[in-house]
Amino acid sequence: MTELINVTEPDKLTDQPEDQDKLTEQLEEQEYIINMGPQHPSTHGVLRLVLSLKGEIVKNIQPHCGYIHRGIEKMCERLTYQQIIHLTDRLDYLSAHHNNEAVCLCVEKALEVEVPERVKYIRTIIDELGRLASHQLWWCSFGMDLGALTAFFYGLRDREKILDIFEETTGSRLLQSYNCPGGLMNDIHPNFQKRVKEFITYFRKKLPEYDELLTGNVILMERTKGVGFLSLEDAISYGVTGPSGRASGFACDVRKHHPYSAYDKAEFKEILYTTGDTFHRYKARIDEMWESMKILEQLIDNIPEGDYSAKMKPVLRLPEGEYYQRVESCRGEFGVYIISDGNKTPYRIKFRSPNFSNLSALNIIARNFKIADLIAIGGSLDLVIPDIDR
Amino acid sequence: MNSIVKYITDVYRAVKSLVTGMKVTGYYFVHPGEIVTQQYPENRKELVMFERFRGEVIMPHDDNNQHKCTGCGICQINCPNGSIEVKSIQVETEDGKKKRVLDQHIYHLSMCTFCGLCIKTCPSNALKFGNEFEHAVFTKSKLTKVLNRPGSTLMKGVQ
Amino acid sequence: MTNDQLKEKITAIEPEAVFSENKQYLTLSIPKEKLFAFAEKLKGSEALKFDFLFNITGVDRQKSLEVVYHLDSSVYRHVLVVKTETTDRENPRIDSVCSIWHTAEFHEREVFELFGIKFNNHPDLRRLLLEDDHVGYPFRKDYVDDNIVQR
Amino acid sequence: MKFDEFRDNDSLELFKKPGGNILLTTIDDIIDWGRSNSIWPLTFATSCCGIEMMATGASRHDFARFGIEVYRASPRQADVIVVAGTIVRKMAPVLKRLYDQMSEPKYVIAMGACAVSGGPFYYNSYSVVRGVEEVIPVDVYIPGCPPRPEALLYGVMQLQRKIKLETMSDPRTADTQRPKKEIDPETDFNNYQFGIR
Repeated sequence: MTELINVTEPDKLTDQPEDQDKLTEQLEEQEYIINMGPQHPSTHGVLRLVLSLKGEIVKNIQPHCGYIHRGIEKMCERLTYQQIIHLTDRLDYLSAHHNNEAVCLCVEKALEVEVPERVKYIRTIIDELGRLASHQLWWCSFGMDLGALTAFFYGLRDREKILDIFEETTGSRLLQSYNCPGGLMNDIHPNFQKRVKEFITYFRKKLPEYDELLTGNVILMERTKGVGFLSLEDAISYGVTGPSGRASGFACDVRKHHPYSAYDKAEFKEILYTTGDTFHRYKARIDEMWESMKILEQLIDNIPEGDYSAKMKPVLRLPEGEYYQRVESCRGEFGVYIISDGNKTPYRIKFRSPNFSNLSALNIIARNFKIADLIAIGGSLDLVIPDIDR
Repeated sequence: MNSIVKYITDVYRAVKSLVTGMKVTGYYFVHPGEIVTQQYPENRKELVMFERFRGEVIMPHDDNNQHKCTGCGICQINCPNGSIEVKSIQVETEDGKKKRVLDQHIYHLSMCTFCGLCIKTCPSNALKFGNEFEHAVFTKSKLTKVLNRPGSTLMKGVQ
Repeated sequence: MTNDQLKEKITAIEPEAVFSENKQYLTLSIPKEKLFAFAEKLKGSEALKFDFLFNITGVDRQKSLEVVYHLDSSVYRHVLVVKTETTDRENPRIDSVCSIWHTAEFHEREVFELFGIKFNNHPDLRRLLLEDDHVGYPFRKDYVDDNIVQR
Repeated sequence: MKFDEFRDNDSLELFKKPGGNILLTTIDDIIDWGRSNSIWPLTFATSCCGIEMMATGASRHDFARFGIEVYRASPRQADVIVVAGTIVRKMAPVLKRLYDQMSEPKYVIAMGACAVSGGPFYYNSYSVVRGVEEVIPVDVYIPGCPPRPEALLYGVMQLQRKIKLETMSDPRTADTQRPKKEIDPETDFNNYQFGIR
């Protein structure tokens, strides 16, 4: 979709070469507006970007969201806390378990319920498995955005192994709905620990393949190194969290700084880079996969015995007040803010979605880079659109 | 001179990174044992879902065509998206008392999100997840089901 | 830093802040006229350094419209909740904090769209989520829409 | 798969057209065979079901075995639009336009609860379209939230069966996509399919 180009006083321009030059000059000075999306393969969903271009250079990006705005927060005001869980799955479907966990932790905090240790461990393990699955999917689609189709098949091949673990224990591949306030829906499957350990040994062999296939590739290097810088000040000011923010040096890992569940019992490194370009956003996620495997290895053998759920009343009424819970989802900091008026439904619930803030920084990251680089930058931010729109 | 050297190193680097990548794909090319593709319609008999797999909600019946659902409607209240409608009727028992029993347990598969709240909260364990996943149909109304079989009655001893 | 120490420091820079009870985070409310100056102090002060705004929530309190800011410090890791409210439901106006924390730009656009609170000095106050011809503010408690099927 | 192993065969019977002469039916068979084995989908995914659609196209399940591997980014080159995910009121005009831009014959698969009926967003949501059939006619409904890749493959096989019933003498248009006899669950309770298994 183009904006009408109106050249000042077009009647006076003739076919003379100098006039033609003037016309070209005037045209070059104007910005060319194009629409990207809402149905575009590289926006990873239904995001619409209105770009102002000068030649090939992106001058301004205006994201238009809302193509999947479902009003989940408003719907939640009519649902009980147990029922909310199934809607939070559908916000950021790649970190479904993290979103569930945030709501459950918030409700448990409000009711001052102490969940059994076993629940904490299992939640953390499933969190990390989910993070691995999400980063694998991101790796596939990032490769595909840059034209490496092989990555798509290799990444999803390994992801299926995690989904099998999920399916065996929780009963669903993608949207598990495994958490409930007070604990878990059911206990882990007897095969769970064996399968996770098998997966770690398998994936430790496969992850170096990712590097061989894509990380060292000259095309990827050329397209990502030195492209799309985000400085530390901007990262903090725009609230860019998750691996995208940590690539700029913003130490924002909630697992480390405000630990929840069993993260305080595991040793892991917060991945920090300082450059903040597309390549380091890529690298931060690859490194996070290694760290996730480390956490899994530490916890998987130490799951304590006990109940899989605390005793909860069938109808939960949160005491009047305000509660906030932050968790680290796959794309950054996810937060749940519940305002309760003492009823069985929340008065107001707000989900702080990481992608929403990450998207707001897209304009300053991609500005003054070429339009082809925008694909790489957008891919490296790893946006999930339903999480933005909610 | 410098540019020529740079050009040649660039070409070398590009070819090298390409070969590294091809090595991985080449390995899988000559190892057909690592094929992961499953032949879906042909392997239907061997394809067993995990026991916890959530394909649909079913109401198990025993050999005497009896189920455990009392028609209390707790699943209907707990369902977050209204995919369950419980229709119960008043009947007169042998000793002359009036009692509510289940008439139709209507389940909208088209709206179900398989959250499991109905099954978890059911006081008499009347519902269960089924492993069937082949549900694709041509008309939407086929996705609305009545879970209790025709003529079925309440199992003895279930309150 | 504990919440009490934080409370002392904040009272020092803004005596008008009214603290409210919250077990988790230090919560305070501030008149909307003072919000912008107070926010600037929160970010600028070396001892507080609230440089990471992680959440803005609009709340419809029925009598008034409230905006809640969740602030974090990337240096000290302390958290503060700032609230401000306006009783004008017809034409609510609150100062924008966009120039202090850039992330507020999107969050304020969302609050504007869903609650109808206008933010003064916002660089680009447009609709973000709903279609252009949407009437009403859906997150207000008195919002009615014929398309909703109630359950 | 054998005919009897499929579900919803009685709806399929409704689509059957009266036969023509031998030559025409043979040509019909050839065309339908070609069409049904090369349905190219449009890259259209709005939410969760899109991820399962990607998984279907990947190594484990491999869409390509059905001749539908080529995801087209442009609607003009696509034959089937798999509506994978929620459609909200802002997206509905875009979806309609995409559908209109596709060339005949075009098919629609509604994948997942949101596309079939609005699913979890049927009640209380102010912006969700309750089922994609309010916008465009749908050929095959695949329930599930999200349906597993095998379920999508099964849905595609159902679509292939439907394509194989087409004839040249009575070409497919948007009006003929719906079955002649609609079952209304509100009025006709006896037509509920009894879940006997």
